Amino acid sequence: MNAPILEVKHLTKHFPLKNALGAKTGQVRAVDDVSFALQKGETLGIVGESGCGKSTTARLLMQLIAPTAGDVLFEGKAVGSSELPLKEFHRQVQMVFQDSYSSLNPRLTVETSIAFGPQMHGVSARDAVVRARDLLDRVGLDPKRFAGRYPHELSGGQRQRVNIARALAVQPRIVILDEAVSALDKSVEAQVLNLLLDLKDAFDLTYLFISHDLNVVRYISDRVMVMYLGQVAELGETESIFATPLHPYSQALLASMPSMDPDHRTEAPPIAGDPPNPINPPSGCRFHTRCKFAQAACSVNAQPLLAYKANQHYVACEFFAANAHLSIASTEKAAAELTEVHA
Amino acid sequence: MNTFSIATAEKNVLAVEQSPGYWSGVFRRFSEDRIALFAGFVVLILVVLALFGPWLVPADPYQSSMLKRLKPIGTEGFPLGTDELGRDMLSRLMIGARLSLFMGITPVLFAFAIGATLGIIAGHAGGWINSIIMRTIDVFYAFPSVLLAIALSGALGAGIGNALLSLTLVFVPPICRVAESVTSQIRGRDFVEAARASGANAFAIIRVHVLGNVLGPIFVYSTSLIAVSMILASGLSFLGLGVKPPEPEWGLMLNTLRTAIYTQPWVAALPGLMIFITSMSFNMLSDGLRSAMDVKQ
Amino acid sequence: MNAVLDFNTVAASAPAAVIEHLRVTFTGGASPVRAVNDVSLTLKRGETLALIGESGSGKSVTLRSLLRLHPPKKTQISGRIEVSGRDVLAMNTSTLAAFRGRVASMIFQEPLLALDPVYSVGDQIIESIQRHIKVSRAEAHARALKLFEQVRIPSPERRLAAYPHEMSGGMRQRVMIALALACDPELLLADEPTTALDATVQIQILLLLRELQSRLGLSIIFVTHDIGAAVEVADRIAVMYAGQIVEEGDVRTIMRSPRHPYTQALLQSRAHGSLAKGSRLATIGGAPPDLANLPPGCAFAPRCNFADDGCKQSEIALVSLTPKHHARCRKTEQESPPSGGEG
Amino acid sequence: MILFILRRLLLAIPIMIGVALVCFSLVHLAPGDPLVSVLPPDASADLQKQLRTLYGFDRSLPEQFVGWISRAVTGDLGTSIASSRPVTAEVMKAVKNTLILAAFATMIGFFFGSLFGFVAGYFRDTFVDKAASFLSVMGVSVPHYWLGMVLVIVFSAQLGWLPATGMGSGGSANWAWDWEHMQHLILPAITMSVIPMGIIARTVRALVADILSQEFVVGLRAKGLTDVDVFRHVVKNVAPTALAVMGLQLGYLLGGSILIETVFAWPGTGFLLNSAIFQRDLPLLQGTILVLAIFFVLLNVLVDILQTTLDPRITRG
Repeated sequence: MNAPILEVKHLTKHFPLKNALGAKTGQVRAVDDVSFALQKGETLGIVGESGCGKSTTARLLMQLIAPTAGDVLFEGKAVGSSELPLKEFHRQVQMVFQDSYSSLNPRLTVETSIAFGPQMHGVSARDAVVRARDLLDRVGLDPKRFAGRYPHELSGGQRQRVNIARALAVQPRIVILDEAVSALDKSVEAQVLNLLLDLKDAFDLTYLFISHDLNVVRYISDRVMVMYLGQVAELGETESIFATPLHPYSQALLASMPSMDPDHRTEAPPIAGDPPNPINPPSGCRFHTRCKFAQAACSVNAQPLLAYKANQHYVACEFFAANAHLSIASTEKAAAELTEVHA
Repeated sequence: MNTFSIATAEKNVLAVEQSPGYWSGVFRRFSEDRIALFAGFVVLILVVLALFGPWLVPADPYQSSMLKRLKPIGTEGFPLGTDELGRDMLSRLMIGARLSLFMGITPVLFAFAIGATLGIIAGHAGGWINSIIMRTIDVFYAFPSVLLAIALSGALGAGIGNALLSLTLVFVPPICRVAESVTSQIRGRDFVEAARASGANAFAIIRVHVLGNVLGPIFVYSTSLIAVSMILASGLSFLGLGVKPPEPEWGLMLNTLRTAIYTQPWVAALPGLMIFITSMSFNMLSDGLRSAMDVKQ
Repeated sequence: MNAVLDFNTVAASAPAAVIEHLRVTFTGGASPVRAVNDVSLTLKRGETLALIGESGSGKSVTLRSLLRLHPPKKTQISGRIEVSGRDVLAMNTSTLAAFRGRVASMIFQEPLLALDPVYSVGDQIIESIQRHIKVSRAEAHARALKLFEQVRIPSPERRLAAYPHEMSGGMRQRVMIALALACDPELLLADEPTTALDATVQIQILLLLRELQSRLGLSIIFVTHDIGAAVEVADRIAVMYAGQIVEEGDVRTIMRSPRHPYTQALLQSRAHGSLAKGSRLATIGGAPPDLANLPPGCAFAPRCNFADDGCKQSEIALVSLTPKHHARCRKTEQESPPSGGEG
Repeated sequence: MILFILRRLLLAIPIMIGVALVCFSLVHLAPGDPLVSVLPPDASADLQKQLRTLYGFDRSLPEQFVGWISRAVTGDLGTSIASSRPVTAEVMKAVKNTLILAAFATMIGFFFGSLFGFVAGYFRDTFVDKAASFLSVMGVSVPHYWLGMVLVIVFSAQLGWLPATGMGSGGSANWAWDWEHMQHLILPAITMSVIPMGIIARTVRALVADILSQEFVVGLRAKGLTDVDVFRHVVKNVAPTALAVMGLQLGYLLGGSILIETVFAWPGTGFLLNSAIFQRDLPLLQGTILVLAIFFVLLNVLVDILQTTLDPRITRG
């Protein structure tokens, strides 16, 4: 296997909580020991519900907030080291935010916003404008009509196209898309998703695609990472995850998708209650409080990601650790059992 | 060093439709606000009086006469009467605009420069820099403004310079607080994060992304302080802590005419009316600016 | 408990809701915005109708008109609205106030915004009960407690004393439902009640609504942009575009044989499981029309692949394809209607 | 909640120390010798030295500050140079008189301010709103010392209905709850109430307009509440902030009464301050300002605590 373009090792972010007198009373474990790698040219989807740490992960990757622990390596070089200064890293990795309006400066025209990044990397003002207009064209906005406009004169979909152009303006190799299509109407979402696929081919990009929408993640991703309360629950190739979800949480999440078939509606909610608060999360496996299969050990042990099926599919679950002595074939049986019991 | 100068970059790479910018929208909304326009007109007249007063006055504002003391409004030759030393009220009120406006506006200008700088730095930097600046500001904020102005002037002694100094110190804390709060709001917006993520340094971010969004609100807030400053500055002179006689300044005139409220009450009240009109105009102007800039987008 | 109001004696046989030629125009801005243009609907008793459409399609405006919640000074409403045989547009202020929350009540999208932040949730429910039913505070409290149990809020007694911001999103939406059911309404209006919720919570709320509907015999109008949510709860679906209902029929018909090009495009533009990897999503070009400046003919014509000049000339009438299936499209009458939809 | 109060008080301590430092510096900002006003022009070097030691001016500044502040904590603010009486007693008596005036003014201002604010907020963008808003702009724009003069001209000089100056007849400096003293209170209290009236009106208008545009008001109407019920909700939402603004205004009036007290010759802190300044009575000036500023800081703390208690979003959030 090739060396990954981006590697994340034990990334952790804890926000301390203080009481009125400033004494520490606990911490929000927003991201807790998350490791994964991004292969060149792939799209890795991150799914999870609010509070699972997917957006914090994105901001940590972009170095917008400082991690409590852990490393980010770009092509094997530690980000922020003398080998790879932050500024150079930011030329390689860019991000598109969810709120298309808040992520554009309301006082700048569209082309000025897009041209800002390249100029910070030494491109002349004139060349940056040329590049901005070229990019507007590439994202489907006629530069003649749109270059001189202000954000409030654009629709949500158009603004998100501008944000994509802005991210591409420094010619990055990785783009992190943090809920980039979530705020859009379905018909516009489809347009932007198609655009993202085209741009990926055209510019040879690698995507980290963060979303709560399983359908969209399934559509666009090569691999999927499921997060729960700041930790990775499961990671694997998209089809493998959607066909054989191993982690009880992944199973519940998939089963929570509306059926789309009027004759086979969902009978009972796959899981009760709301996701717990990431403040002082449950001990052991964080999902054990809501898990149907939880055993005594689950509240004590937190399992790391375990490889399942030739290193392509990983799951963090006591069930699979307990049956670790089983051959791979019987583990598969176990997964099927889990799935059956659940269905 | 990169220079960020799209404005000067050649626009003609391609003929582009240029949208009217934010400020032209502000100008249009402001020009549709009749109350604000009227207030602006009044302020304009006062500014003209302040600048060209000496050439406009009908009589010498310093010329006193024991015989013509405290004439009523409508006296021939003295349309607004005379003061306790027999000087022409109309001329003194007109030329009074010069010192009164100067004393009212200058402290706010100084305070805007100092307060906005400190506030933007504190708001953008956050952390311990923010703490040091804002906690110091808090101490000055812990004095009611009138008390602080009078205490400082009282300690420093009467005089224009001391009054300006103490008024500036009074207005720095509120402007700094507003600047800090709008800046930290802007700092939290995604476009500032995006700018950081594009590799820009703090200086470029402040210049391109922060200033354009915060200077407007801070400026509008500061203009609303001009009204307060007018009242306070004249108040200092009224107490004898600001401008010294015989200079014509409305607050001081009000003070010296106070003894005449039983003999020529309406003449005595005139300087105060001028302060009132000025302060009211600045308030309405500031309100109009604020609503012209407050766009729901 | 259920003190009989004169409302309950009126026309028990009348449909739950009838809307005829509803037009809603907002006149607050620079030019009038025609948010709803000639909408007619009938909701049978005990039926759940989903009103689906993208933002700006007029679905929420239609829903809010049923309670006349739009600011009266800035809104022109014409047409006819009847709820259980009562003419809503003819009501005076006090009749309207007695009608709201009693005969028809509403669930909002964002309970955090729709509940008063400075009153405990219990107080807000008790207030609603005592407003409409002559009971003591203790009786109202007991009823609120029962409602909380009914919507399955754990430790209900403690939760009654909580303030909205102290609860999780799912719990708040349950509170909202309890509040809406406080006075045994006949008609429940749900305005995107699950849009702001996480996937695993959304399905719980949808199933709760479905269960309450059948247990209490409620009539529900459910507004959503999520077809999946509509399929889970609705008997019938009405699709809205630019302030008009473009297609209406029972869930199976709409899902299996949609006839209006917009409905077809909407269904096809969704990213979904059966989509082949790497295939592109079908998209609708262009953007929805400006409601302040509507085109004369079919509002969808500028974006429609099947439109001809005839579509752009005059308003299109609703065509009955079967007694229970209607589409507002000239092309459905013709020999070969646009085919499609996902099987 | 107790933690919160404790924290709020702790936070106030460094501010109070800062305030004390500023008050102390005032004396040393002053040009010239602080003794100049008490010394006879022909004072012998010996007498000068004696007085210098007496007032502590011969020690180093930090020493003087520590000495001054440690005495201040025990309630000893030194001796007035002009009157040779203890500063604390003079200030406290004046504070009481100012407090009476400021409290009345705040109440009047709060009543009319809330009234105008609610009316304007409820009838937003109508003529009523414009009229109420105009009144409140007038409130914050009027030079109150001039308004005081005008009121004296009209009600004392012209109509003769009310006394022009003083707190009671014959220059009484002791307040009593009788008609005589109340008559003296009316004009200064009304004059003083104009600014809080304007500020409270503007705050309340903005709050009411904001609340009425929120979704929960639609929610309240959707459950069948009448306008009266909705009004009750609006009031409960507005109250914490409105009361906080009122509390702060009381503080501003306490410290900012000097101009009005000068116009009406009201024997309060402002009057005291005025004479301290013009007699260059620095210990009195220092002491008065310190007491007023500390009052203001404590009032801020109190207001914060009150607001927190009233608003469940802060208390329990």
